[in-house]
Amino acid sequence: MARIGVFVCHCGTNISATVDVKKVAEIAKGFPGVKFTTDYRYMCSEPGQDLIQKMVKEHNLTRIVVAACSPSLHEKTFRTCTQNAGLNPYFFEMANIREQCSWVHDDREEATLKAIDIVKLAAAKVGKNNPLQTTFIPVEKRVLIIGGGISGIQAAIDVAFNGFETVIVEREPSIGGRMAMFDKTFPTLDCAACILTPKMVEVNQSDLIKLYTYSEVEEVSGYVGNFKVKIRRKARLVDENKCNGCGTCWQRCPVRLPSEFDMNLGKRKAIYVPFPQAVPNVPVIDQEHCLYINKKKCGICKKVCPFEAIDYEQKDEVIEEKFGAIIVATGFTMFDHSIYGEYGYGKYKNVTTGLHFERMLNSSGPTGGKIVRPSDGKEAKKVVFIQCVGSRDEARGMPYCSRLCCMYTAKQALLLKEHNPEAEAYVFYIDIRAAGKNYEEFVERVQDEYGATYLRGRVSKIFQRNGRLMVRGCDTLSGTQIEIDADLVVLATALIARPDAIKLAQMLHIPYDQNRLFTEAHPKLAPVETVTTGVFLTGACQSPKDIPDTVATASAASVKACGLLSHEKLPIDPQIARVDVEICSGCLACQEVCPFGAIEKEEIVDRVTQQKRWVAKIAPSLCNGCGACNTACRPGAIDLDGFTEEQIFGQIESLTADKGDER
Amino acid sequence: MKDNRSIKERDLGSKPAREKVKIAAFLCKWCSYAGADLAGGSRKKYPPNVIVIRTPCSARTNPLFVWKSLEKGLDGVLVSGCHPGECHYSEGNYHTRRNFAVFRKLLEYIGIEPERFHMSWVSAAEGDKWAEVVKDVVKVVESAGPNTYFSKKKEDNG
Amino acid sequence: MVEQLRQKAKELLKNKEVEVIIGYQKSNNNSFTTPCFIESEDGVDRLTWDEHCVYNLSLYLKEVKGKVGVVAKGCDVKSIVALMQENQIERDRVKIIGLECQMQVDEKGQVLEKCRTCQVHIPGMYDELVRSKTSASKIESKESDKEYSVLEELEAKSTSERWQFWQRQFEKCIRCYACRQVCPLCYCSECITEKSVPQWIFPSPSLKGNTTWNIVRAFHLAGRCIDCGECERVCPVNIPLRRLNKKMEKEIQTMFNYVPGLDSKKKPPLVDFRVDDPQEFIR
Amino acid sequence: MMKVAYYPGCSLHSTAREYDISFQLVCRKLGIELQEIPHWVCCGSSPAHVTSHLLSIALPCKNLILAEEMGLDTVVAPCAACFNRLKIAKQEVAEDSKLKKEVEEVLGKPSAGKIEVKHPLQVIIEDVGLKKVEEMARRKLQGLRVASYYGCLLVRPPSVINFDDPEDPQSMDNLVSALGGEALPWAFKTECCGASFSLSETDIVFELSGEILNEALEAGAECILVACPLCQSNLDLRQKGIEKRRGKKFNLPILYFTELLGLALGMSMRQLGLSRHIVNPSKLLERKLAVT
Amino acid sequence: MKCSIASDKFRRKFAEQIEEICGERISLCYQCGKCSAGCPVTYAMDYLPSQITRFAQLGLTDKAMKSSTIWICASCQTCSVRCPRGIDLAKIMDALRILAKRKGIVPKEQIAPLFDGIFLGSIEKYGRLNELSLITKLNMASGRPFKDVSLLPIMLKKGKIKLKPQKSNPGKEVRYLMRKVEKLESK
Repeated sequence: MARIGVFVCHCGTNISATVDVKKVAEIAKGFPGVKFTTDYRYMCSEPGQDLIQKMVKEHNLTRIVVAACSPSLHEKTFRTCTQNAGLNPYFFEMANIREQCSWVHDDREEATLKAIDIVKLAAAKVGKNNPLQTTFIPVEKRVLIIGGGISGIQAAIDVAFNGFETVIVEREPSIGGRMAMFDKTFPTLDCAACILTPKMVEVNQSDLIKLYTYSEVEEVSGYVGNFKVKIRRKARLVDENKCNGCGTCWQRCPVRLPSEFDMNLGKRKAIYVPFPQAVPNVPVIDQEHCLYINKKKCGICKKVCPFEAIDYEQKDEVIEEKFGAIIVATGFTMFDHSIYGEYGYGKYKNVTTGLHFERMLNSSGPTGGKIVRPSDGKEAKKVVFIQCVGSRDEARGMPYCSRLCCMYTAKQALLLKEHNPEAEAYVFYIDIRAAGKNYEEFVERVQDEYGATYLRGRVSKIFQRNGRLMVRGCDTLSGTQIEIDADLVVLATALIARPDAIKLAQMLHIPYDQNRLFTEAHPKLAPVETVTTGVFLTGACQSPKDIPDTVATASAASVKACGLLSHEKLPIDPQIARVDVEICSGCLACQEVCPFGAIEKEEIVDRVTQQKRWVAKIAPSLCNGCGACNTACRPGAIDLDGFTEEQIFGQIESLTADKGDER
Repeated sequence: MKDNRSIKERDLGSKPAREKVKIAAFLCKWCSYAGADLAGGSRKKYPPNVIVIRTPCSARTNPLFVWKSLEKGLDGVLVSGCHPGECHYSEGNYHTRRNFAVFRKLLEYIGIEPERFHMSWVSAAEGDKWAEVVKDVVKVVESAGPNTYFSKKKEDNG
Repeated sequence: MVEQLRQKAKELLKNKEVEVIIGYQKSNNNSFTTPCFIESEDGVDRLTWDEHCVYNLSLYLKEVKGKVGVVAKGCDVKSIVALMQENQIERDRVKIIGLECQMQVDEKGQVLEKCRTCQVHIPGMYDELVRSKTSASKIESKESDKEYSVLEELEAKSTSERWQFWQRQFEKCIRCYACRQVCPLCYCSECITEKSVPQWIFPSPSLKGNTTWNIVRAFHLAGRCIDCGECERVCPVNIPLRRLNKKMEKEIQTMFNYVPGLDSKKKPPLVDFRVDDPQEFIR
Repeated sequence: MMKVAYYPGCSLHSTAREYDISFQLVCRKLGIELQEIPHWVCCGSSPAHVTSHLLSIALPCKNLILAEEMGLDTVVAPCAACFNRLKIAKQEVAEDSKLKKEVEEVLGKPSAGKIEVKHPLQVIIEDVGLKKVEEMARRKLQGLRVASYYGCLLVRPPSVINFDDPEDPQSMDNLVSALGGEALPWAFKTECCGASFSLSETDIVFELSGEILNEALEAGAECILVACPLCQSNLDLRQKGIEKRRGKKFNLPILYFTELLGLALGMSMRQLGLSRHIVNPSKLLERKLAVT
Repeated sequence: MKCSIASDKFRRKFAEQIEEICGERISLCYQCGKCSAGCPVTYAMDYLPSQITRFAQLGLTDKAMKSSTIWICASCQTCSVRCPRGIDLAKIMDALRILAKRKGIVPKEQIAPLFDGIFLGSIEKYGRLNELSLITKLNMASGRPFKDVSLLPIMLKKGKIKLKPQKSNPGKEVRYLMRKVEKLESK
């Protein structure tokens, strides 16, 4: 039988002004199992805590109730105090008689009666508390980074700098991501390649960073400290170890295809590296279009390769590796503007997007840095930029602001003028959002120094007349409708989540919002964490971010990951669910409701019948202790430590045992 | 909350003073419990009839706890959790919502006054709302009076 | 039909597709039928089929190990689907000999209430199907035979009238648990009522304990009960249990558009949710 | 044989007789029986919805009830404005229980809910099918260059109309292609002709319809195909005036799609009432299709 | 001209009135201007359609209702189809016209409202539209007696208009219906 001690706090006068603490302590003496009660001015103070420890020894107490403030304030304090008194820290309950009693009631008698009930509730519960042990799990000291854009690259460099091994899994043949496609970056107009390429090289040369390009994460199991990850390494048909990137193969390949990296404005071969500075500098064979793979003809690349690196027989390979933490850096994709009939359903060749324009600006890009009309390759002199295409559009696009279009549009208008001072730039905008450092100044320069014409209003229709684009917009500031005939239209399309984001979220058990963007654990105080311990977010997979913000979150996420890895072992909260396999009938309703994938099907041999049967099994490190599984379990085979059925029943009963007695 | 609205519209203030009702409230610790704490922090006053049982998530509250509370003689029960989409465990409150959508129908069908069971979404920021919810719930439960389901026949002690 | 049924059973046993077949046989002393378990080809002549075959034989599926064949009406197949949904039987272990039924009758020869509104006279899932010459689906249903008409009378009553009604019913309960034993979905190896720490349900017959037992059972079957009506049939004190289960079925169908026992791939409604589920009852 | 209720609307009994005639003929040929709703009333068209919302819903509902009382499940309305008003009324009543009650109070009857409202184009594309039309065609359109003009009300708002695309509709274009004509891509398919201002603010009609004619001509059209009596009237009747103002000759016949379909099905210009057009289409049709 | 913004309460009431009539919420508009950009008749309006919504948001009811814009709107729904906030602006224009008519502040120079009245008068009388009577009455009322007269002969010749009203006359039923509507709305 538990020997309960009840300690009632005055909290100065915070409690004692409305609650008769002496009476509470007095009446609590009569509760089942209570052997000692007292009141004290400040229980949480050092003398208060000393008092508890002293009384435990003196009265041989085995359970503690402190009636004071909310457990969100001092539960931890008193658990430690209980432990210091030589008891299991979970042999403690807090009775909240301040926030939920003395502060919300005026009538002293009523408040005192309620406080008595609250203490009774806690005493009923604490008597049935189980001793819980915090368990520890070892930590695999490696970090997986999913995505090799600027975000993943920065995170890898930071993790490696802290001395931990990391693996980047990148879907494309090269790391570099979207940033590798850009020409210059706002507001400083640094050349994107000049600042990105050294980082790519650093990643490639680091002993602590392993690169799996042309690879995808297929399956994630396990939990913080012990993630098991299956990675599919797609067949490149080129041996990475033999190839030295001399380029003979792709120079000789006869197949010419539109280059995805160049937004289909330029060409690539069937064996190719996406761009000259690719890391690793190893080509990949496009199996869909390779003549040898499809028709058993050609085979030139194999013939000309001086290192015998071409291997047509190579197959996909699935490897499994272990990690302690995962950083998600999968980035974004662009909204498809072809849903807008009024903008021509994507049918007009000269209606392009910011990324197309970026490739055209790039001097090593498909047009050699010339701004042309894709329809006929002639120089584009009059360019209309349209912002918020798919952003801030609840009806057909995304409700949110994509956050960086204002800036890159301004940059593109500026670069257009730099490339050709004769060119005209018109920018249709709704609001200019230039809240970064030196951003507003930059936009001002574009308008003032470079003379880009800013028109405040959304474009309603683009159509073609005699080979020119007619842009029908509006300038709400002057109150006029405006029609511009343009050579080229550049749409600032929304940044959106990747189409397979949900699949990844489900694999990692991380939540996502209605826009399929991954959700952080707390929007302010845990911005790079997720609710799944050990999984962190960085970059635009979480919300549209520009390069500085992306790099900042990458560093933040890597610090968080390294923090985890700096521990040899990690504690897990013992207040989690457990299954009584004797009772479990294996319906696995619990598995359906578990938001963390913590429940698995396990085959056991029945103790009585000696036959095999299925039961539910809980992975302690994945369980977060929500209790949804308890409710779903009909025979009551699952219980939740810290909130057991017995405890809750005890609480209900304590409220009704003497119903009306006090009155 | 169709049933309760009709009750609210009645003038409860004119009812004669009767025995004080006791109500158990199952609150999730992340939103509603924190909301109740906030109500305290901002000194919102409300009637003392509601005693809180803290749970990790509203999904921990088995509908049958509600029945056990009524069976054991409590006059009313309130279950409260995070607003949909704000669950700390991402989807627990969606399960709670379904469970109770069904269970309240069972209670009503079996003959339990709808006035005795209540549910609310109260976030950690909604101290005011918590106070309002308690005031409302107490009023409505009072209108149903004390629980007498089994009091006339005392044939077991279960 | 009986011949066809025996033929199919024979083939299954002959081809070693199943080790045992669960079916109906004529009972010795009256027109009624009882379950039978047939393990060899020559036993198949015991199999019978007529309007008196009311038992839901899926009840035995979990007990019988190995490859098993079962004779099942449309309603029985619904419980097999539900059992599959809940991991209790594997589809490849069970061969279903589906029967197109012609409305089953009770001891007095009256067509069962559940049959009059049945939508699955032809089973929704089967390996073999025995068709009937007189299809029940052609029998016209009356206006009063609407799916949930059985509930209307009670639903129209006031709350306190309903309380009194059910209290009178539960008062009768002797806690024999026949309802549980006959229910194909009450398959738990240990029932919550047997749990003593904590004690959910006061074990001996008493109004309070009986009420709790019936509420717990109704809720545990919510969204799962396929309305085979066996519980009500076996209740020795005639508690109208179908009216409890049917009510849950109705509410769940209205709120979540879910009917149990139709799709083994679907999640049962109480372990599932939609972001836009009804919540007008929540403050 | 398909049987549908027919709601001609005011225009088809007056300014758009040839639409009425050609639609009825085409239906007979395609095996569709049209039954005109007895005692139908005006749908309220443009003035009702700017005067009283309830009236603008009650008038079409009156007609829907009359149609439902005929025991048919579909009503076809060839005028795009009528079609639009009938569809909107049906949807608003279905979604707004308060409005439903008011409408029922006004009409003294339960509002119709089941009957489906269709435009002739929908009937031909969805119910008859282009394949059948193509098989039945006796005359090819011989590459006739057609700009299909849909106007605003036939496809908007898409959430209510739920037929074809609101920005770049294709149904008439597909019909033209199926019959062997050349369906021209152009950007003014759903630009407004100024329909409701035909009599009040005629200057607006001159401007808007002028743009449409101009754009069609630039796209290379020999004629414009329409599916609405108001579009037809604005583009046809006002064409001379537009030419005068713009100082540019268009001479573009404005044909109902039912007329072109009728010709393809083997009917004569006279049968179809083509002589009623202001811009005479006979020269073009004789030259291109060798019809009389 | 200085213009003071209406009080919060007034603005809310006005917004509710509009919502009551047409079910659209003007507060959703964030003034991107796409409606104005696509509107085919802005050239003939005194204010852009988006400005009308702004007036309504600010409670500048007179400015909105006395504008030519609401009468020039052709109800083509281009704005409604493209609005990124899903606002059916065409319906808001309708609502403003209805409100203006109720308040009796219809500008004299606008012909559209005259047209509406005569059109409804025609169907009140005949149950269906009599175009000839509509044209003549409108021309008289708008002081343009000879407008479109030159078209009459050809229209008569081509059978586009008839001198006699049609045989079927469901006017009685329309009148009954209109009375009922008026009665309900006056409540």
